[in-house]
Amino acid sequence: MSNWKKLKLKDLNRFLDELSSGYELWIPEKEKQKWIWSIYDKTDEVQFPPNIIDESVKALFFPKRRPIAEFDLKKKWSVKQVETSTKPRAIMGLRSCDAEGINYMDRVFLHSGYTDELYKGERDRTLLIGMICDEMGENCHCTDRNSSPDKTEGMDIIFKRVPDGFLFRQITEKVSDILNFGLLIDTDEIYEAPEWPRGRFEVAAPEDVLDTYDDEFWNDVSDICLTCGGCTFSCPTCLCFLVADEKFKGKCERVTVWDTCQFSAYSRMAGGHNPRDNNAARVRNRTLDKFGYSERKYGRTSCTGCGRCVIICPLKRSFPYIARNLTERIKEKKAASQGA
Amino acid sequence: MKMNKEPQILGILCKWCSYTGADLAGTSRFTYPANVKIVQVPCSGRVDPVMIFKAFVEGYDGVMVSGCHPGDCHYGTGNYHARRKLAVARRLLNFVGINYDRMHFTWISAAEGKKFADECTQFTQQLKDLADKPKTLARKELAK
Amino acid sequence: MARIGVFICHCGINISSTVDVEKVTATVKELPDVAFAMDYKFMCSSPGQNMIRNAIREHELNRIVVASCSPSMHLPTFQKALLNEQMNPYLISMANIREQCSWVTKDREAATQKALDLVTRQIKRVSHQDELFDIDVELHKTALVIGGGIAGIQAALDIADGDRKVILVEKSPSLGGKMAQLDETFPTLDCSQCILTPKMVEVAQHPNIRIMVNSTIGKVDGFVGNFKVTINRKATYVDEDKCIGCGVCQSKCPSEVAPNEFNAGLEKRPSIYIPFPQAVPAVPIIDPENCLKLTKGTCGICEKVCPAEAIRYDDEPKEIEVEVGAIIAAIGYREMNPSVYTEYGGNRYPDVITGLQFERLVSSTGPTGGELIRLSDGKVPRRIVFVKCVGSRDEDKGHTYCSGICCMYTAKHAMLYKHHVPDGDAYVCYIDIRSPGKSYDEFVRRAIEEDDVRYLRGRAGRIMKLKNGQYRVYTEDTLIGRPVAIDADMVVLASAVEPQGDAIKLAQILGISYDKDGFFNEAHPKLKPVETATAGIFLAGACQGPKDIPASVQQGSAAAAKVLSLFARDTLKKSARIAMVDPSACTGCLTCAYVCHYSAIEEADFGRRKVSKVISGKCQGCGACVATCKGSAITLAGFSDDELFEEIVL
Amino acid sequence: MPRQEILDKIKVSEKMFLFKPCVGSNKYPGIITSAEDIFPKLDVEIETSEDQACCGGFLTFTNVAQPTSTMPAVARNLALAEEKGLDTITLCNGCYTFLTEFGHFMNDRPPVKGVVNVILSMIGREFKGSQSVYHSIEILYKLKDKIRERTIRPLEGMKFATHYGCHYLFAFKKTAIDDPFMPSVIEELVRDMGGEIVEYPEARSCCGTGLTQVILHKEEISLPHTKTKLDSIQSVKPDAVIGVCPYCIAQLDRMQQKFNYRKIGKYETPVIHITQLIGLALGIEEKRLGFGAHAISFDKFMQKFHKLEKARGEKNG
Amino acid sequence: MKELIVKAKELFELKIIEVLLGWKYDEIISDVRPYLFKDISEIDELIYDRRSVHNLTNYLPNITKRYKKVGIVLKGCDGRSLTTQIVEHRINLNQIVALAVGCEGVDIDEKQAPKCDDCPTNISPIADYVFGEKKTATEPGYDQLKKIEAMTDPERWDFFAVEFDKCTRCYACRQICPLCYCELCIADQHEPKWIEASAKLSSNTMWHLTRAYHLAGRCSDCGECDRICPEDIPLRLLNNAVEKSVLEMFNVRAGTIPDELPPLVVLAKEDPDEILGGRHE
Repeated sequence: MSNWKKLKLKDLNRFLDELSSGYELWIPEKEKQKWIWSIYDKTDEVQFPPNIIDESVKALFFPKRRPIAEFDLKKKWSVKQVETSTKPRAIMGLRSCDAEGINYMDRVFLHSGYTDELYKGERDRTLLIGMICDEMGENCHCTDRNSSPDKTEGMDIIFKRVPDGFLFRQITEKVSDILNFGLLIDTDEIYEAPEWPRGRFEVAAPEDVLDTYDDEFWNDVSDICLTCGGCTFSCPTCLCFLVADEKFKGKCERVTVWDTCQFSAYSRMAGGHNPRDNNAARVRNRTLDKFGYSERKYGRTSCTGCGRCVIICPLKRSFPYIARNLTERIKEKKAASQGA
Repeated sequence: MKMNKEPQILGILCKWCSYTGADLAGTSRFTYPANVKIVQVPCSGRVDPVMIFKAFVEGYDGVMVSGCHPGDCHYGTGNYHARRKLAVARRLLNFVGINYDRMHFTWISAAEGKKFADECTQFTQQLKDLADKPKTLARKELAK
Repeated sequence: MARIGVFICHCGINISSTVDVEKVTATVKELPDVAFAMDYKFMCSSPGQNMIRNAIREHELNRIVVASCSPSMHLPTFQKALLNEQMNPYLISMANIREQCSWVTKDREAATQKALDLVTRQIKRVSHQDELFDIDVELHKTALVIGGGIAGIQAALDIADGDRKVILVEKSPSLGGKMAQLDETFPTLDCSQCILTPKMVEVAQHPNIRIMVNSTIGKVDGFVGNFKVTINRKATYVDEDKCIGCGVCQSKCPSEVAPNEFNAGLEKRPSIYIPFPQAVPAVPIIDPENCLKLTKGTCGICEKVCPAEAIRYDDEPKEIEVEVGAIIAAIGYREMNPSVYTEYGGNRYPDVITGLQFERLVSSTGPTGGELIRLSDGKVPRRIVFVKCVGSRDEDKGHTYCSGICCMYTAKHAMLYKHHVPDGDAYVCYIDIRSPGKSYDEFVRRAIEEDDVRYLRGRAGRIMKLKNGQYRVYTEDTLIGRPVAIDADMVVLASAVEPQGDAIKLAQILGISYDKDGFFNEAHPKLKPVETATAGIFLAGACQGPKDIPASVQQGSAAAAKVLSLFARDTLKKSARIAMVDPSACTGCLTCAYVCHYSAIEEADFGRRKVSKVISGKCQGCGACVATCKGSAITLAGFSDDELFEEIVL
Repeated sequence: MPRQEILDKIKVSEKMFLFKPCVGSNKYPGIITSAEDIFPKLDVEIETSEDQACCGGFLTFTNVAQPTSTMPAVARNLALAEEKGLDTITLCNGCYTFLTEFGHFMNDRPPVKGVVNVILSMIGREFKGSQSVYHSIEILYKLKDKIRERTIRPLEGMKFATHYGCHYLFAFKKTAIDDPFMPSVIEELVRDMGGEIVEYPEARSCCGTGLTQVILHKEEISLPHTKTKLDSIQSVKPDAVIGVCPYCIAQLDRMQQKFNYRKIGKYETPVIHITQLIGLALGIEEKRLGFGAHAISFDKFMQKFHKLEKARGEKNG
Repeated sequence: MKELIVKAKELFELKIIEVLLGWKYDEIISDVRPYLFKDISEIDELIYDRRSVHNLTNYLPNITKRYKKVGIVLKGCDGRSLTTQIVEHRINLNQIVALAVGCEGVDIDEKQAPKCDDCPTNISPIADYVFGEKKTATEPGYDQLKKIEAMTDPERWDFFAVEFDKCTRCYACRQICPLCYCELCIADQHEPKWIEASAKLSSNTMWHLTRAYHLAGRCSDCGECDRICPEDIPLRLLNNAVEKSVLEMFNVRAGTIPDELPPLVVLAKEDPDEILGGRHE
């Protein structure tokens, strides 16, 4: 008897019904060729994509528009903080790359000196039920980011699709009850990790990456980049936001809204000076952040290898490719210097 | 738009002709609906259609822009430029469903107090007649 | 952070009668940034202003909102109050709750709501207003006077005597205007030309005055202190410098076809002519429509007879550019053509003439040499009827206004007639007699009592030509309430005063406003009678509204005084409300330059790229560029996007 | 409004509705018969209706009825033409003014129109206000070229005075094509037909009929007025007076007779309607002109006319 | 496009251009993509065919900063963008060598792009060398547009409300538009906040109206915004609506005539006042 438990395919919906009785349950749903996150509703038949969900799970903890305070324009001193709901929530079917993303957000919002209360609230009420990908997608490269589809770090429960159902295993002690649903039966089946393909988008060591700051390379790669920021919005670990006061449904709110370093306005200063006033600088900034600064700050690259940036990029020339070219470039330079 | 509620009107008036005309309406005690909120601009040429878009988004039922009669612009040509801009904006708004009649562009000289009062009254009525049309852009937030 | 003081005015009961001022005050107290709010009977009064000043001191206010009348009325007043507290005058904003709220709204509830709304907008606006500083600009101390009538002459002389240069532009070949056509003037009956011509000569000889006759205004650019004016001088075909004004040419000219303008069309004039003997300058001009040489290429007599060889058939129109600091418009009026009054014959009856024609008819320089006869048959009119208000006070066919001068000149005409034909009888058909003014009414009385002119109160209904060549005037004596018919030998229509035909065109060139009839608008009907809404442009005489000679002269002098006080300074304060480009936000597309009416936008360098830049001296602050800039790189001080945004968005 | 503008508004269609004036039908049938004859000759088909009633003016004049109750009468008449889809030609200033003015009145005031239509609905009619009303003189003036071409009995040598009538010139500013004080339409028409016009001072003054209305019968004011007018006419000795309003014609014609009876002067100037004159010129048979119905005899007039005609005939061989 | 390649090589050889903006086939994404040719050796990869949908002029401002002489392959619509860019001083014409191709229409996922049905000129108005045939201009059909115009006001609003609501404000439409080049886009400004930053119906509406209006008389209908929008908002509808009214009112097709000012900055005293009132069908 293994430490896995088995859920029969036919019982899936009942299992989910049980689950959604106690939790606000989020699962992947297909909408117009795109996989997005949506709240489980008993009527729809449930599917899990073979690999990544197009919409990153980031939005569930750190929405694009997030009210942080309310106030009234017609009153003096009327500012109120926004409370998060405490209703327990379960996100089912997220992947190791999503989990990696969440781990990264934890580092940023919880463990880097300042604690983001709103994020903490969302995090605390959430149970993460991860899924091991069936196979890696054409743009997946978690394996090159010292992770893999079956990595469980950050998840509370993990499950795997098998021909006649699902195998479940508990990771953390956050909850125990779920696995004791009558539906989950003991089984001898276990999951053997396959040999995941790797080496698709290798990237050089952070210090080498950071060395390329002044390289002509950046101009070349940025020639045809639109700096549309699609990559940053889809990225699970791009967490930049701006703060604005807005009227919404009659209320005046202070909100955080996703921002992106790919827009020139992002780095524009009050006086009008803009240290990153060209595409090259912006592209470089993001690459260096993903493969350099984040390593330096958190000891781990912030690229989870999900490949969403490639999917969304209008020119299909997004960061993994840039990273790869960069790595080649670095190799050449190294060779050249040794040659000399 | 509920009929019992007075439609909210934003009046953007040029300082030299129309705003003075509005003052004249006051001095001559021509009454008109109280729902017209007047904003002064130096010249109708200063009116950026973005203001008008914003006004509708902010929930005004109608926008009225007025400047000096063509040829009389205090700044020579401001109102000609305004005419082109507003004409385009007007048709764009109508295209997304804000009826033409929710925008009223007119020329009112400093001597036409009566005209100003009448325009306001008629425009208010006109907006009431549009009751069934979508009120403003920000009618209902569908956002999640 | 803004500390706003709100001051709400009752304006006696003008505001408080419909607006619940106390309620408004109480409500705005609660608004963010409002540090102080109060209401008072008369904010503009000196106690009111002191309250503002005290509040500024006590509550350390740094923004002020005054809710009262229209800013065009009292903004300067309150700005002074700020200045006295060493506060920047642009940190105030006014909510117009009188003209645009209390006076136009009946329902108290609604009015209060609206007032509250208006004040709130200004409160939100004012915290976005910044300190602004007026700009100094040089000015050209030369004045341009348009129109050589009595008003223009007076203005020109006064300015010239104040030792400033004047350019006097006149459309016709000579100075003098209407006054030169008059015979005698009321109420003193002294000879018009005897008092006018000396002034004309004085102008002609004044070292500071440059006369430009036969000229009109083509184009006006720039702004107060720095106007660029294009003057179009039409071809006269006579060399002013050579001509000695002997007049041989006109006595010899064979083609007498065109109506004599100076004699109100009562006779013909030669095609080369000096308009009248005392003309200034006494230089003839050729009328190209009728000159045989210029039309058919024949004749050429004047060239032969001219002793000074001053005739130039090849003369061309000229454009002259001048730079002036101030402009006075004094283009006067024209007499309405009564042709629409078909009931009075519509110009078909030779002996039914207008007031101005009568002036010429009795004038010693007129076509008859001052002897009063019927032009149809040369008989002396035994009975004459004067019909008043032809075209005045008549919505149907004429103008709504009262021409003001007809009552007086008709009385004068009646007297003149009686002096020419003592045994004839004169009737005047009038609606009212309007004779305000020093010894005016006495003058009318004299006409009635001493010269027994018969005044019939009633509007003439119809004039009918009889077989015997007389004219039957149907009218009514409303005082006895009976219809009356008078058979007269001559009828004089007191034709209305109306704006010059090209008045509106000039107004548009100058960029000043005009009323529905075409008279130029003064800046304020009571307090700024000679200024226009456009700084540096002033009005004198009948172009601003019907006037008699004394009034025109007064206004001429008044305008001159305004110009002199303007010229007393060496630099001009120019409003700080002009556009500014933020180079860091400017993309340098220069579309703003395309829309700028004053070409006040030029290209400048900013780091690696080109951006646009506003020439502050030229900018007038219309904001066309601001509305055109997609990136909002241009700000119009005083009407910036933030300020308007705060006013629009609630 | 400038004459040309008004002229442009008037449109002559192939078929039009002829509105018969009461005075015409019961005093001067010639006016109607000649009208019925000349319009076809000018390519305008004429339709009349037996159902037509009094134009409604009479009711108002005589104060027997308020305008509001006169409206239905007017509306009914207009409805007749509307049902046929025709524009109306009136021969009488009265009909013209009242049909037009009340027509406009109702069109401008939906409530009134509503009430009127309620009443009309009882007799199964409805007033839409879709058709226009013109005075015969306006239509004829528009047709003056045709009239000139088709004149077969020119009026050369005949002298005419004109009388327009106040209700055409003054009553209704909106439409009268002539300046009230210097009208010239009749003159132009007459000249086109070869006739000669004589001016007389009182030309523009009223015929006086207004005060001899059935109810307020003020002869003492009316007659002197008519007399001055007639005297003024006599003084220039026209062969006939041309009018466009049967009502005026009746007054000018019959008062001459009255004065003759009362021995206050001797008057013998025939008064005829423009349609009759045109009828004469276009050569419709003389009895259809109905000169017989006039109080002042046409014998002299016709004799002179025939004589001149004969002379011309001989001259032309 | 043999002669295109030949000409390109020649230009490189004669040093007339330093770089060439064109398309090349990218096996990784197995599709054609924009590419900046920096060397004559690469030119053989230059491709122009129905897959060359991208509007390359968008890259010019950046590239002209770094290279003196830039060659560019232009379709008709791209050329129109270029004219406007030049009038608005984005680019100095002397730096550009325009290789205009006679466009036969382009495909978006195997179907002819809708913009090509409304195309007034298949050859760039600015052209140093022309390859291919000039087609006679056809009046735009605007079929899709007409459908919307036929709706009632509430229907139209409901339609757009749904579309606008989808917008996530990623500004891809702005970034890819060759004529959206403001140093600080009005949507990024804070004082005042005409267009609120977050994605919600009201602010999205503001954004799309403003975007469409700012393109009035400038948009060359290259359809890039429409193609790239991740939420498939029909942006071309808005552009065309404006384009159509500008055409009807001022009789201007943006960018078709070199050196012609954008209609909204032209001083037009003769415009009839009717354009401000009354419907315009």
